Amino acid sequence: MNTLDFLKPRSRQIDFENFDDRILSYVLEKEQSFLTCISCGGCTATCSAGNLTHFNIRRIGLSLRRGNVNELSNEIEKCMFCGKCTLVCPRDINIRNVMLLLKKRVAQLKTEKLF
Amino acid sequence: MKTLNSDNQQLFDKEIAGDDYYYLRSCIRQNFFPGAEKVFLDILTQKLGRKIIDDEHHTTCSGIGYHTDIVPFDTFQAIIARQFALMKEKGAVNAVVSCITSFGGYHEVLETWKEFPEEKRKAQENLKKATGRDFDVPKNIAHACDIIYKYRHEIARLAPYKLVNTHTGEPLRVVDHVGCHYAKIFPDKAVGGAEKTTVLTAMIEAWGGQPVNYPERRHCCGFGFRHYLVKPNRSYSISNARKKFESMQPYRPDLILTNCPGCNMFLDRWQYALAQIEGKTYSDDKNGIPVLSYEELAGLLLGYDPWHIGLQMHQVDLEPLLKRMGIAYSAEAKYRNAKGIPMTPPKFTGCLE
Amino acid sequence: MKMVVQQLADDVRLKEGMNACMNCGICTAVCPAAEYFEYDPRSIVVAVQSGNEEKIQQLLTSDTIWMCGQCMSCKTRCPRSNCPGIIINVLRKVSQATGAFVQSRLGRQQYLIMKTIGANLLRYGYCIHPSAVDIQNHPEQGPVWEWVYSNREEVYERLGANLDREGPGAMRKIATNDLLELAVIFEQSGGTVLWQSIETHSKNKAIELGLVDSQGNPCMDLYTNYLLNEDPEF
Amino acid sequence: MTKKKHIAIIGGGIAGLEAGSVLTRQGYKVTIIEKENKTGGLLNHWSSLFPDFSLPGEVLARIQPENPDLTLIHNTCIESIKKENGRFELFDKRHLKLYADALLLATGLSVFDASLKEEYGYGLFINVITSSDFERIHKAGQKLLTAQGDPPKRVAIIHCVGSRDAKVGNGYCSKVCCITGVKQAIAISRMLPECEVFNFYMDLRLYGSKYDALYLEAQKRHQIQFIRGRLSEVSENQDQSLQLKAEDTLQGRPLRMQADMILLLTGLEAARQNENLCKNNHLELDENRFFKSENMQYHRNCSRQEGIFMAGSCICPMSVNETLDSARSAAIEVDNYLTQKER
Repeated sequence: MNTLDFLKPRSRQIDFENFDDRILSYVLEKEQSFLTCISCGGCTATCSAGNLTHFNIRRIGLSLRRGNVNELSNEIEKCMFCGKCTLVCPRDINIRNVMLLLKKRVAQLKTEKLF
Repeated sequence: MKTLNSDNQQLFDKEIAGDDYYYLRSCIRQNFFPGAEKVFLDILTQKLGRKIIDDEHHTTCSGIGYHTDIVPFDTFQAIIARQFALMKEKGAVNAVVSCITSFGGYHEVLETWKEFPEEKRKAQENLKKATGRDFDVPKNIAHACDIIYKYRHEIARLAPYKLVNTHTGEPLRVVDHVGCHYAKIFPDKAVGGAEKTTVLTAMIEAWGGQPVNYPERRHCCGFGFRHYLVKPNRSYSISNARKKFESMQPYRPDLILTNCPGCNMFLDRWQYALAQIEGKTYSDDKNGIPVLSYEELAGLLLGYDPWHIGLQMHQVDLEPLLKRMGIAYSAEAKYRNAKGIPMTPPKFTGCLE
Repeated sequence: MKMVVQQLADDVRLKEGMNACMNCGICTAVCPAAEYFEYDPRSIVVAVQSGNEEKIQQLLTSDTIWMCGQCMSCKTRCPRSNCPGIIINVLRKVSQATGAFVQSRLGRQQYLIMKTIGANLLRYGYCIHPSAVDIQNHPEQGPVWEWVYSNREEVYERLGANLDREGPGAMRKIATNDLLELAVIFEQSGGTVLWQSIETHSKNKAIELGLVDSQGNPCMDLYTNYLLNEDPEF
Repeated sequence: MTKKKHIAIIGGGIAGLEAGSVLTRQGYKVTIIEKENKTGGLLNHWSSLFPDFSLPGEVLARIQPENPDLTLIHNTCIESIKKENGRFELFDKRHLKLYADALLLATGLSVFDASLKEEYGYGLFINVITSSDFERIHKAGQKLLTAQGDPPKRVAIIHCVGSRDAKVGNGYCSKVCCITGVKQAIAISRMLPECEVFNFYMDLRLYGSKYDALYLEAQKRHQIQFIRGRLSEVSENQDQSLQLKAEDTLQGRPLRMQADMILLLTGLEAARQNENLCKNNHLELDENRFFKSENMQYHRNCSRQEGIFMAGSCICPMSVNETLDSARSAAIEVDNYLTQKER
């Protein structure tokens, strides 16, 4: 009924039951160290790309863990893979590798037209 | 399953005045369900033999304006002070409030006055200057549902009907929705408190029904004040209502019982709108889950004619529920005017044609 | 002009509504608005708590503060007894007093609300009146309401209501004298000042948007239409 | 030789026992008054200790004091204290009267009643349990099972239940729950390797030696997930599983999760009897209802009443090792007091 077209019911709640782990499981399989992230933001603070854009590695890590895959595919393009994040990580996570794997997996899903 | 029942009453044993009330009407209730306010007054005076003043001089409390921020707090306080002044002039000390937002508002103002007496002085001064009136703080403020709650057993004794499926003999499964401003702002002003509000479940139990808990019981109906009132914002409202319907659907409730005028209307209308948008209802039929307020339900059980108390104003048709409860009614009297002349009925009732 | 931080602090409701926040997110967790909008009451409280003039200015001109639906679910849960919903009221008040509200799409809608709910208030003595719930603007009300709306004299009469008539009862006509008292209360207690502020800033915004008549005066019909059709970002 | 001085200790938990053991070795006569029929206090109910998963029994075995100068009185609760001529008189309900030259309070603490936090549904929803319930299950060697008898596939552990919460009147941090949450998460994961475990926290206050290592182990080896956000409400689904709502505060988005079980990390409160003990003397409680120290930096074990001392978690929530340290330092304060009085 077109008179009700202005109504668009939706929710932006993180729903754990509809968790998209297609990227996370790929990353964790190859980079176990990502498990130990404590979201301290050290990576974001030192990030060169983040100094110039809204790119935020800590948030990417969280999006990865919450399965927000759509957000990830756009954001990862901004990373320059300089590796400074890995140097400062207090939990010694190879963050650069996490980002590389993320980018790889996104490309893979795109070729398979799963995005 | 353990249901929410009246077991933690002692924690929130709120004082509800027993007689000699002053009625404060609700903008939304009068507008959408005028029969509900009428039957409330009738039950109180005719069935229960209590006294209540229905004063023509009181106005809106302006709560909707206050919560959409076009009425300043000072003005809100002064308007509420005027209602109190009218009470004083009539010698009334027990306010009965029909609207949930008014109820929350009256308490917000009173709590503010307790903590900041200068605010009360300001309201006194504003009212005096504007109208020459003086006021006293009422002794007791109850929501109209508190009164029905207080006399629920008496109503059960007087009622020819029960919340029972007459075909199966089983109690009807009733979900409740408590208006946010009844319990969430001041939990100690609500029967049962904010988390396990029992004001409606106790009525359901007393009247033979089975109260059914559901995960989103405490979620807002979605009114959102400015979100419903401005047309392009209404998606907020319907989104939150949908969340509730989805949550209650698996429990297959026979009825939704509400205590808030706005919620009563929204839970009725949004079922229709959602059905039109998504092509589905949350009941087993095309009608939707019936929605009643506590006054309407009390009236029905006490044997009032459903069309005299305005149940034909609901979009979700009440007839299937009336049949289930074995309530005698005349289908053809539904759409008649006061003179008994038939009117053209609505295009359709329920959620889907 | 007072700093906005001071204007916020002057409102008694801020003292009521805000103790120190510990950023736990219990408010956002149950917030119906957070579920629908990019909205986070927790971060608003944190911004107000920071006392940072610039941050608060930003809030006053943003859509964010207009997203709260005033259900006050946040109040029940806060472990520090804060009430983010009331803090929002204070922010909105200052936003309207300073004119910041016209800088956001949702803020500008205050003009619409003033012209509907506000007008109802002083005209009828009610926030809502059946004649104001018209079918065109309320298609979601459905066919039964359409029937009520189109036959309201008869329908209300049958239910013992007293629509637009003198004496007590539902939807009765509020007596002229009572309406007058309401209007004087508005005048006396700051309601009128607020409306003037909304009116003036909205008119200026209309001019800024080029929504003017042939004499260059703001055309508020065009402005209303503009507000109702502004593209929602959500 | 002068007659041995007598010290009364209220509370036979580990603080009272350890202090009693030290004091008798120093040559005093000690009477410990315990309200239960068994000493050891709360430690009797715990299954394992953080951060090393050692057994509470090992601690209890080491501090059971055996000394002819030590008397244990069970099943008695001291209701009031009176000071007369420099000595203390202690009374219980049945008018037991005890004299002492010095008094040591080791009343410990009690666990927050989680049902008071109504929005979490403890006592109403059958699959909501507390950290104490978990210790009991674990200690009995049972497996964690839902009320329906299945191993849970997902457990959410909730921090700060009854701690840092003005709504329930506890404005302070109970200090040991965060690490208990990590410990119990690991215990669940060991018990049920298939089970997903989430911790919902506000701040992770892992203050002790080796605690952070346990956190790392929880993440690395057990894949336990930590979400920063305080639980707002729990609701029960039709199948008695639970729905919870919190904010993922690091993302700034509300989050909804279904869980088979919810484990509430209940906070710790001062023992209720403390209020009685403060009557008719100069003892004072602090704002959190624990005993107030004369000076919280320098004289933590000394009360506001001369001759009355405190040990362990009647001062504030403490871990086991801190409690034992506190008991020993209290013993030194008692000794100092009695020796100085002698001169």
